[in-house]
Amino acid sequence: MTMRVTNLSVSRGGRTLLEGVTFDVAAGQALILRGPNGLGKTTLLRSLAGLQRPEVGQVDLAEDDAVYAGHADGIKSTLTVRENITFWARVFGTSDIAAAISMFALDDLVDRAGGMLSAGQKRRLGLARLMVTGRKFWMLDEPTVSLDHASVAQFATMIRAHLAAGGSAIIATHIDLGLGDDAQVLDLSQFRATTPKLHASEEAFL
Amino acid sequence: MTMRVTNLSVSRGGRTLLEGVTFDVAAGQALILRGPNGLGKTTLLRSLAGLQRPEVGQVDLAEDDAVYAGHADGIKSTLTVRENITFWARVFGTSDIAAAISMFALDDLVDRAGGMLSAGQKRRLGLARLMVTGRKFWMLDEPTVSLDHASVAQFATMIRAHLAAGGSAIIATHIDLGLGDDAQVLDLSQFRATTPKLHASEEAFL
Amino acid sequence: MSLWQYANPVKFLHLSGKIVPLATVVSAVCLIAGLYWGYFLTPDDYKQGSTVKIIYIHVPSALVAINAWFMMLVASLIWLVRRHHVSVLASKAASHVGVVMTLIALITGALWGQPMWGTWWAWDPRLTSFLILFLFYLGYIALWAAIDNPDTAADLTSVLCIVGSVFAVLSRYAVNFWNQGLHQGASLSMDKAEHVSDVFYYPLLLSIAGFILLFVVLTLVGTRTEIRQRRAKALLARERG
Amino acid sequence: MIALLIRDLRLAMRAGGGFGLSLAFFLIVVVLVPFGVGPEMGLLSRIAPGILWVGALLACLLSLDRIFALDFEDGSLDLLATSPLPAEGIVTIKSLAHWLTTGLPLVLMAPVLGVLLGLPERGYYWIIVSLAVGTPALSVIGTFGAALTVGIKRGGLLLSLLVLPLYVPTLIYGAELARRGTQGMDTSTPLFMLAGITCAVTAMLPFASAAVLRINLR
Amino acid sequence: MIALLIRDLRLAMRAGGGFGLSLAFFLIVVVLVPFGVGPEMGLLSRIAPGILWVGALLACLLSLDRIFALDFEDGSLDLLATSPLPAEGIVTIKSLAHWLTTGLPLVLMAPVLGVLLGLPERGYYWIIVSLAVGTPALSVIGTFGAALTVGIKRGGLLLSLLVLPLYVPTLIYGAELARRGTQGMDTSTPLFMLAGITCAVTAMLPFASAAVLRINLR
Ligand code: HEM
Ligand SMILES: Nc1ncnc2c1ncn2[C@@H]1O[C@H](COP(=O)(O)OP(=O)(O)OP(=O)(O)O)[C@@H](O)[C@H]1O
Ligand SMILES: Nc1ncnc2c1ncn2[C@@H]1O[C@H](COP(=O)(O)OP(=O)(O)OP(=O)(O)O)[C@@H](O)[C@H]1O
Ligand SMILES: [Mg+2]
Ligand SMILES: [Mg+2]
Repeated sequence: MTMRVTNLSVSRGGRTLLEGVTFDVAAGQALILRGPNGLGKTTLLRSLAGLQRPEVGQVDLAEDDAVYAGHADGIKSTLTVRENITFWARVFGTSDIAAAISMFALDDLVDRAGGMLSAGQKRRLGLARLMVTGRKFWMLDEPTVSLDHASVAQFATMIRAHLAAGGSAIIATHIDLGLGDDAQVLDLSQFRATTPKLHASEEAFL
Repeated sequence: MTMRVTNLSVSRGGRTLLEGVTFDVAAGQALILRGPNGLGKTTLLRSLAGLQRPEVGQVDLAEDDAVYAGHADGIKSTLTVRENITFWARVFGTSDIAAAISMFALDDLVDRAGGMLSAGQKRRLGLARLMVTGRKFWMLDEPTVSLDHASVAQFATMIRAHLAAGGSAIIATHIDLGLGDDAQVLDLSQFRATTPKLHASEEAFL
Repeated sequence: MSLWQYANPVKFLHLSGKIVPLATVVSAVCLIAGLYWGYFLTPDDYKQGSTVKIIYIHVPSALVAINAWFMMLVASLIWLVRRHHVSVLASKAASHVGVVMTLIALITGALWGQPMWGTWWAWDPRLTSFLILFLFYLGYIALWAAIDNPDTAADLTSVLCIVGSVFAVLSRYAVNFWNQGLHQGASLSMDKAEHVSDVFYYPLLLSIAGFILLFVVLTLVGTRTEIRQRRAKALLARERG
Repeated sequence: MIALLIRDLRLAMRAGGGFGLSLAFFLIVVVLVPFGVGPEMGLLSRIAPGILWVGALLACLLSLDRIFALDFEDGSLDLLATSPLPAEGIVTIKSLAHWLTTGLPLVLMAPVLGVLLGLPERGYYWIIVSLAVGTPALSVIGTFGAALTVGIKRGGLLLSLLVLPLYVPTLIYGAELARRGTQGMDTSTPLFMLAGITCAVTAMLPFASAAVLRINLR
Repeated sequence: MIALLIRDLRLAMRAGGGFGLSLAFFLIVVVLVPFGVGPEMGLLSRIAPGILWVGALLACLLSLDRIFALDFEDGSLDLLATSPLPAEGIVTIKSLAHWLTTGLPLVLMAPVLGVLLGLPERGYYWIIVSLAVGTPALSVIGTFGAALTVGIKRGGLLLSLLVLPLYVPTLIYGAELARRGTQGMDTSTPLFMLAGITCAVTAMLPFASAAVLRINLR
């Protein structure tokens, strides 16, 4: 079961950013998206996750296979770490939160309120949440922001485990995750919109 | 004119995190703080910048020499990039914003609203703001988060220029900034609070 | 050769370009004739005195204000069903005209109320439901202004317009139940009891016609500007990307 | 579904969750009015039912933007959108949670505050009835408005402006019911209408809200 | 200083800046009251001055948490604290900006809304006077409350509760002034007291606010 993206072009604020984006990710594969700031990585990931309509082209992916983890971690500062993660587990209809918690060494923080976490701890919680969704395709936007080296390594192992279990991940990042050759790298610069295409609905006016 | 920190201990949420922190930073020097997530880097930096009272020990630094740039960039999403930066320039009584803007290649974004920037562009604006403060001591908390390689390099050059101009910087980061030997590295793990000290005000109850 | 072809912006521009000048002339004629006739060639009302002449502005504007909303409702439905940009942009343009008309009706009404009822404002059903209509217009326009993606804005405002219409009718009943008013009944209704006397009737008809045409003209012009703006944006985007 | 409900309730209960917010605001309005209008009990008790209803409605209006705004800002809403929950489910749960944390407390609080305004004996019963029947409509309608303004930065103002006219019928019948009841007049019509509005709105509007929410999250 | 003022005004003007917020809310209150209380003009015009004052005060109360909360959330306040501006300066500017964007519009809007409540002729003059004299006090006091609750997540509720009692004297004298004026009674005492409160508060309170702000940012 692979995800196939064909000739996709995405736009933000009326401007087309990327066009002709084409790739496919098979089960068990990871794809790393690279590109300078403001190129359109976040926009692309959101379109892949179905949070934004693509201009043209299509994304072949079962609606409820994808999960998106962006710059915001969706952590409630008044809920404890456990409550936060349990909630998402129940929403996605899974149950085993222990694995997720121990994976990111959150064990001794489980009863602390989300608002009392440090930047990196927050991010770790955000990543742990991914594991309880039970989704196959992970769209990760700069997942390792403000993580220390140990945690980055942990993240890599998590990804490997996920791939081994037949999952896939599409990761936009600026740093080297040390995934080695478990992941191909795709440089998005090649897709930067050159001939400025117009938003489909704008076309109608010409 | 150096900054001297002697036997400082900082606490957050009633728990002492670091104790006996001692170092000094001379003009033209940079200090890089390392340590795992949740160790207390942010807390320490805030104390150094005078945004939080240290437990014991003291910080010898002229009140209005320090500027702190934390996880939040203080960008107004409804103001344009130029308005954002001009405001800070005027608050700190400086005038030359051109240098700051061009340093981080914000030139073609100056008229875009702050809310319409990508993660990295926001952060670049946040850093550009440092240059217009005209302060000597920069306390930077994970300044390179979500910056691409080019911008990280830019950041390094900015720091070097700042040091060359007789300024100093204390930077908490997990990645390698490529400052080479312009900067000493201080691993804060050695200062981790061992004997669970109590917040001074708690002591009073014993 | 269906009528829908004019939903194409470009075609619409051509067609409306022809209509507008003609409609302008006609409405101008009607307005001038109607208002002149109304104001100078009719006697003062025996009990209302000359204040009655406000009717030539008040009633038409009120009528237009109300029917503008109906037109918006239809246009919004068309957008939601057939996704024709022109219709939703027309609705947007109409809302601007409508809100002004509502304001005119409110103000002329208030001016009229002072001599007639001895008060600027009364919580009479008609007046109240008009005030509510005014709020609906404001909300609709504000929502348009608040969203930067034009298509999202179109969808949301259309839904608002539909839901709003339902609630507008609802509150009309609510208000009637809440307070029995002192406001005139429908003066255009054909039964003689309600009917305002013919002297006022025909000039009134003229100026109503004039106002309606005026509404058409302004809406068309507004739509054209909206379309042009979108064109300009599109072309610009194509230029710099 | 249940998980979402529980979470929202829990969030509301926690410090700063705004559970008390609406109550406090209700209290404030009712306390301020006598200071503004003057102390004569005769006058106050005449306007008491109306003021109570207006206060409850305002309290409701102000708590609306918490329905989605918080989840939107911290990214939860994106996740919910990609989650298995249907949009209809989300909006229904949200309005239910809103009613439980806002409407219900208001209903229970109203009689207490009625004392401050010298509400006549018979009034207490009718205030409770009218609010109990009316507030669900307020929550559901409010959810629609909130869904419309999701993603608009600080859409609070716009939200209240959009919702205000939608609230009018409910307010009229509700207040009318309370007033007539208090004066011992016949209450069947307003009661019937109010109940009708609540039922109709609860049955229909969630679909509109869901549609709007989808548009906003796409 | 000026830069800060300009920025705050600009922020308020921009979309979603909440400039209209207070006005809209004022309008909402005034429009809702008749629906609640009933349409009789006699009754309405009697309570008009009071309602107008309460409405204005509520509108003010609601806009308070924007004074510092926004700057705190996005980290601007930390920077301002380390900036050369003295805390006294910051709070003064903040309350000035708040008055310009909230109090002033309310003053200008009040007579228009007075029409809806059938405010008697004489009332218009006095409503404007009383609000013009009173609202500055509201802004300054409000800034103090806002400074107290900086850093408390969603401190909105707490803020209103803290400020409410502080507002009572202003409200009493203000509303009294408006009412007496409207009824053509002698207005010297309340006018004098109201002016006194405003002057005193504006002279003293900023120092308290500054102190509190410093404590909160340390
Ligand atoms: C602010 C005050 C007023 C408002 C908002 C107002 C509003 C309206 C509205 C909405 C209509 C309905 C048009 C229609 O549905 O056909 C109308 C018609 C009319 N109004 Fe007023 N009105 C006001 C004051 C007055 C006053 C003071 C008078 C005269 C005593 C007056 C006389 C009429 C008449 C004669 C009509 C024509 C009836 C009809 O065509 O339905 N109005 N006004
Ligand atoms: N608001 C708070 N209240 C109480 N404790 C807190 C609060 N914020 C953070 N902490 C705790 O204080 C400790 C230090 O937090 P701090 O943010 O200084 O860590 P850090 O070194 O900056 O970590 P990171 O590298 O992830 O940013 C952490 O263990 C965290 O759990
Ligand atoms: N809300 C918005 N409205 C309009 N344009 C936006 C908005 N947000 C971002 N943009 C623009 O869209 C472009 C792509 O933004 P995006 O966040 O996808 O970049 P990115 O590749 O994720 O960059 P980064 O690596 O910094 O996160 C940027 O040029 C940005 O200026
Ligand atoms: Mg990004
Ligand atoms: Mg940190």
